[in-house]
Amino acid sequence: MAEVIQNEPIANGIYRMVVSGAPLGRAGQFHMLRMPGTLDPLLGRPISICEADAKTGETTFVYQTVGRGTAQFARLLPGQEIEAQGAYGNGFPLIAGNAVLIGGGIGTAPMLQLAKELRADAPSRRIDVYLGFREEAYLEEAFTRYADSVTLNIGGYVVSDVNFSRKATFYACGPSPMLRAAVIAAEQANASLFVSLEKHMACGVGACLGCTCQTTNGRKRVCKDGPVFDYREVQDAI
Amino acid sequence: MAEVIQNEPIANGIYRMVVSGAPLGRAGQFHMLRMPGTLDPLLGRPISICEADAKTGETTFVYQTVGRGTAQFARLLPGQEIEAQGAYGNGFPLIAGNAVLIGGGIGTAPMLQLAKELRADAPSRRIDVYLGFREEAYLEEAFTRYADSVTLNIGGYVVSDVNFSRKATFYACGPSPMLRAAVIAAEQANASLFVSLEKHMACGVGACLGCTCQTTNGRKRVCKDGPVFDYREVQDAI
Amino acid sequence: MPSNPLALTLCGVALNNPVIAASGTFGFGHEYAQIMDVSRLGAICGKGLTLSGSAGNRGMRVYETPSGMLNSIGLENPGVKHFVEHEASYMRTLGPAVIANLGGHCEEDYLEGARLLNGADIDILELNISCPNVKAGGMAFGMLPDTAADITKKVKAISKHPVMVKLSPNAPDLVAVARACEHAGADALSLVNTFLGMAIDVKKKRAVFENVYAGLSGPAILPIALRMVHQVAHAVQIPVVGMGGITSAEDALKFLMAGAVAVQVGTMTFANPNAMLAIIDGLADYCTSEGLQNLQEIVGII
Amino acid sequence: MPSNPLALTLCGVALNNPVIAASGTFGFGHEYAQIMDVSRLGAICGKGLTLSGSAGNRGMRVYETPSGMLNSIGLENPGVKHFVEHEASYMRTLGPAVIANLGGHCEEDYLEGARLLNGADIDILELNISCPNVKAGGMAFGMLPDTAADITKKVKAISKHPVMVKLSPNAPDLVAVARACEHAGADALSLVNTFLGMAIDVKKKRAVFENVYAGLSGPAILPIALRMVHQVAHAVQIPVVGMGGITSAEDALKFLMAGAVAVQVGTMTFANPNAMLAIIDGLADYCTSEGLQNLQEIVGII
Ligand SMILES: Cc1cc2nc3c(=O)[nH]c(=O)nc-3n(C[C@H](O)[C@H](O)[C@H](O)COP(=O)(O)OP(=O)(O)OC[C@H]3O[C@@H](n4cnc5c(N)ncnc54)[C@H](O)[C@@H]3O)c2cc1C
Ligand SMILES: Cc1cc2nc3c(=O)[nH]c(=O)nc-3n(C[C@H](O)[C@H](O)[C@H](O)COP(=O)(O)OP(=O)(O)OC[C@H]3O[C@@H](n4cnc5c(N)ncnc54)[C@H](O)[C@@H]3O)c2cc1C
Ligand SMILES: Cc1cc2nc3c(=O)[nH]c(=O)nc-3n(C[C@H](O)[C@H](O)[C@H](O)COP(=O)(O)O)c2cc1C
Ligand SMILES: Cc1cc2nc3c(=O)[nH]c(=O)nc-3n(C[C@H](O)[C@H](O)[C@H](O)COP(=O)(O)O)c2cc1C
Ligand code: FES
Ligand code: FES
Repeated sequence: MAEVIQNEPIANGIYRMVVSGAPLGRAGQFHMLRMPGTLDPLLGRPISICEADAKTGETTFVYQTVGRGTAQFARLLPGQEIEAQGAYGNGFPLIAGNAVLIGGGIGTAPMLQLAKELRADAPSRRIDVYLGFREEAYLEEAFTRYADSVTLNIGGYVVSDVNFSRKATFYACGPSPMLRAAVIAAEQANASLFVSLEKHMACGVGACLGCTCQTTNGRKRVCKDGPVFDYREVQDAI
Repeated sequence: MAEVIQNEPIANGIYRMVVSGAPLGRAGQFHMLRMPGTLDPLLGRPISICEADAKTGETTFVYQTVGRGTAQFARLLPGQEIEAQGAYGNGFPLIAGNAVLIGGGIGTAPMLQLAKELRADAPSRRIDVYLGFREEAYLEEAFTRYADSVTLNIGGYVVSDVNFSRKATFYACGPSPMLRAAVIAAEQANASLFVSLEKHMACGVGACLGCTCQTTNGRKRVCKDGPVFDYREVQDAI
Repeated sequence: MPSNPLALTLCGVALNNPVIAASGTFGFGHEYAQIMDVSRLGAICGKGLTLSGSAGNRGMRVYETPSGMLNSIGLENPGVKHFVEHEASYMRTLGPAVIANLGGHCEEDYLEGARLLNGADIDILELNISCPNVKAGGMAFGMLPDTAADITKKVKAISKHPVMVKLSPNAPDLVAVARACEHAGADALSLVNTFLGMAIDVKKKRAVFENVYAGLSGPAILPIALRMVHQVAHAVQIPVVGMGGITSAEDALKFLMAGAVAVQVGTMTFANPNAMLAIIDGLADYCTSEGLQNLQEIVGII
Repeated sequence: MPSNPLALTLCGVALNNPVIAASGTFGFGHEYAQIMDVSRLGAICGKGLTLSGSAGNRGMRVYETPSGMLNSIGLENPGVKHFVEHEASYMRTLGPAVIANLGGHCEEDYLEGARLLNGADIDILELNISCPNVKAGGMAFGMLPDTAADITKKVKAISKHPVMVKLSPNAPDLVAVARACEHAGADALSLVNTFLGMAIDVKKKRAVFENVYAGLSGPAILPIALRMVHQVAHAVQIPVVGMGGITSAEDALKFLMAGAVAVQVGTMTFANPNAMLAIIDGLADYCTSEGLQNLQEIVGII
């Protein structure tokens, strides 16, 4: 059981929740978050680690209220409990060299911890961040702590801001159309791109086979074998 | 939708919750309280009005955490919402003359608002309060505002403290064994006694027939025709 | 003036909207009339009646389960005669269409009940052959196609009101029962009544209900009820009224898309007396946002 | 040393306690072994196998409902051969008794699967004739007493392992199917598999699942599952393993009191991976507080 330390809106329908007591994870991993004491909602909601602070033991989530589960999270006040099971999933690989991070909407959340880890991993590497939002930006400030550049795109196509011919590893998380655009661009430029996928999940640990997808290496589970994949492996699944 | 103003333990497993925005009711009436945004628990929990303050518009409930619903209430913090449907039920009649109030355990709660209304109704009448608790007393202080005497009984039989031959109207709320003892005593003394009954409820308004009982005047619904009855009417149902 | 996009005709009866208070969850309207605007409902279905009335079952009658509830009311009711003399005319004053729900312990009960109801100003007779909480009769009539068809035909022969047969989700072959009732002349079908369930009091080491089994309703059953409504609506030509766990306009839309022309709402009214009004508002908003002339356009699109 | 009050024998196999991970909700044990102490379980039932394996169903596969979930996995599995060669021996290393769950699309699948499983070190074969999510076969075998008995008899004739037949709550006459399986030689029965349900995506105006219908599990179904276990346990002499929505030791006790000798837990493990361990602890506490020598004393007391 984790305890809510802070839980506040940072944009329209977007909340930032800091909890303590959740097992620490790393960039690209997620927790299954659940309201305690009720069987409805029943299943945990997969929410990415936006920041994990080993010193304080605190984990930060940034989430969008889209349905019943996330609406309940938004009602929580500091001091209340939330179940956080995890950290699940493989996480982003930290590839040597420069990095380009592309976040679309709420897909921005996992990119922050990734920027942080990439920076800690190699203080000298170049980190360029591209963030796309439909109407209102959030978290962009936080990226300036780790990134060499942060480019915002509001209302347009963030992928078109990115030069995929650069020598760098590309990381992307966001809605499917954005990922598909990134995949096409990466393919044309023969770039190395890692994408974080989303699927409806029940268990989050690889046991229920609710989230499997067809890959070039056979069927894989987004929750356990992913959510981060080399785009070449999952091109048909995006 | 009501808002929680205050919600704190006042004894072991006993909470006092003040809400604003609940329709005001009177002594002996109850609200169906429910957590918003979930379908489990599904049904409202009947909780008596312990105090209703027309000036502030606030209603106070005192409740015991016995199961899932009340456990959830105990987690609420000030500022959060709770659904309060009511006020339902008939409430206690304010009979002219002296009054003796008998509360057992959590059955003490509705007696407070009754003492308050009886006092407001006739500042000069005598109000004697008898409260029984298994281990730990609560609310007894609050009664001193309205009552001429407050007699506590911890671990024993509160009904045996009461002299039913006195000229007064008797009001009782508490567990069935206590009510049965009160009924026997009242019968022997030919006293006038009103009891508040408890039944598992679904609707709370008289529509589902989940809480009916056999009375001397045919079948009645505890939620709608009660929960307060002249004991002569419901002797077989206690 | 634009016409009402929620309007429909059910068994020849005009309803202002497809939201109906389910039998046994709304009394005869008195109680909720005191706390909400019942005139806005499409119809009200009264508590299940038996010929001579009943005090219902003994012991525990309602018990909460995860997102649902079990009930063992056992058709407590004042009898058909009392209904005809006192309740029907009261229900008429409320505004919504009036549906009488008729149960019975044996064929004669049903037939005599239907005969007496001819003297009442009601719009539809809902023939309840699916109550799981009465020992004799009740659900027994709704389990098999033959018995269901037989009682439907006989009631149809007597009743001057349109007859909507209420089906049991516990029937071994629900679709066959539905078809049999259609062939026997039913004007409409409603489903589902409650699912046979059980609760055990672990502390007391005994069944919670005196009848051991009781009827499960509420949001928990929605996915199964929706499947059954879909199956039945695709198997018969007569109108189907769907129910089972509906809590919101979205839930109601699911049943309509699955083939129901109207819905009933039961258990959710207990949790929130205004649920049906919110559903009606939500359906009206849906028509506006989808540009529907009439909500019936989406009936059965899945 | 006091004996273990939770111990029992099921089909001649000693279990440390009556809590079994349900098929399809625990993989073959790998995943949960990384996050909990799986050795404490009574038994683990592996994912449903088909002869040649399957990629499962397309489209949406899991969908939450009030206190429940629908799944349309469609028996995605690596095939019996892979299981025999790789998974069975791994499962043996975990500690709990090992149960293989065998599905099939036709009789030959089942029989060849059972034959291959003779080469695996498993304790019990759970014959899954109740999967609602495969188009051919699956649940079809479990709907009628005759077909259920027939496949049971044939698998029994081939299998060297005890056979526990897993029943479908969608069978028109569940008790008859149970009796038929008993007469056909089943060593035990397990129930319930999932209930056929449906979900509709109102925004997209289409069924959520490609197969339209899917299987409902979780706490929502507990009251119905409990009633079915009670009915079946009172109709047969062979052991019954109960399941459907169990979340707590109290829920498990309900199934035991209703007549199940052991329970399986599925969906709740998704919500809380440690739920089964908490249930085992709770059952042990119960034995202590009730002064039971063995938990089996309360089996079927209701
Ligand atoms: C690996 C992973 C990481 C994620 N990280 C984040 C994050 O950091 N911040 C954030 O806001 N959202 C994130 N999401 C999406 C988030 O899980 C859903 O928005 C959320 O589950 C919706 O729950 P709900 O109850 O509000 O919506 P409802 O629609 O009521 O949910 C119903 C069911 O559908 C599932 N569901 C609905 N939408 C999605 C979705 N987009 N993806 C997966 N399951 C869904 C829910 O989990 C639930 O089981 C992530 C999803 C995945 C798979
Ligand atoms: C008219 C009336 C007034 C009441 N006033 C108070 C009060 O002021 N303070 C207080 O603490 N309690 C009061 N109760 C009892 C209170 O309603 C129950 O303790 C509460 O419903 C338990 O809910 P739960 O979810 O915690 O328990 P659970 O056992 O999980 O509840 C399961 C179901 O059983 C019902 N239930 C359980 N116990 C009771 C009970 N004793 N009476 C009625 N239904 C029950 C619940 O409402 C729910 O539907 C009153 C009961 C009635 C009928
Ligand atoms: C307390 C209660 C009483 C009921 N009484 C009746 C009844 O008298 N006649 C009847 O046909 N159905 C009766 N029902 C069934 C409902 O009308 C409805 O079919 C069922 O509850 C499913 O709908 P829901 O999930 O919206 O409640 C009753 C249901 C409940 C919960
Ligand atoms: C995701 C999922 C997959 C399942 N797969 C199988 C399976 O392969 N074989 C089987 O016999 N039952 C399968 N089941 C059914 C469960 O074993 C169990 O019978 C059912 O879920 C009821 O128990 P529960 O409510 O505790 O989950 C599956 C259930 C779920 C939720
Ligand atoms: S969510 Fe269960 S396998 Fe991925
Ligand atoms: S609780 Fe419904 S009639 Fe009293």
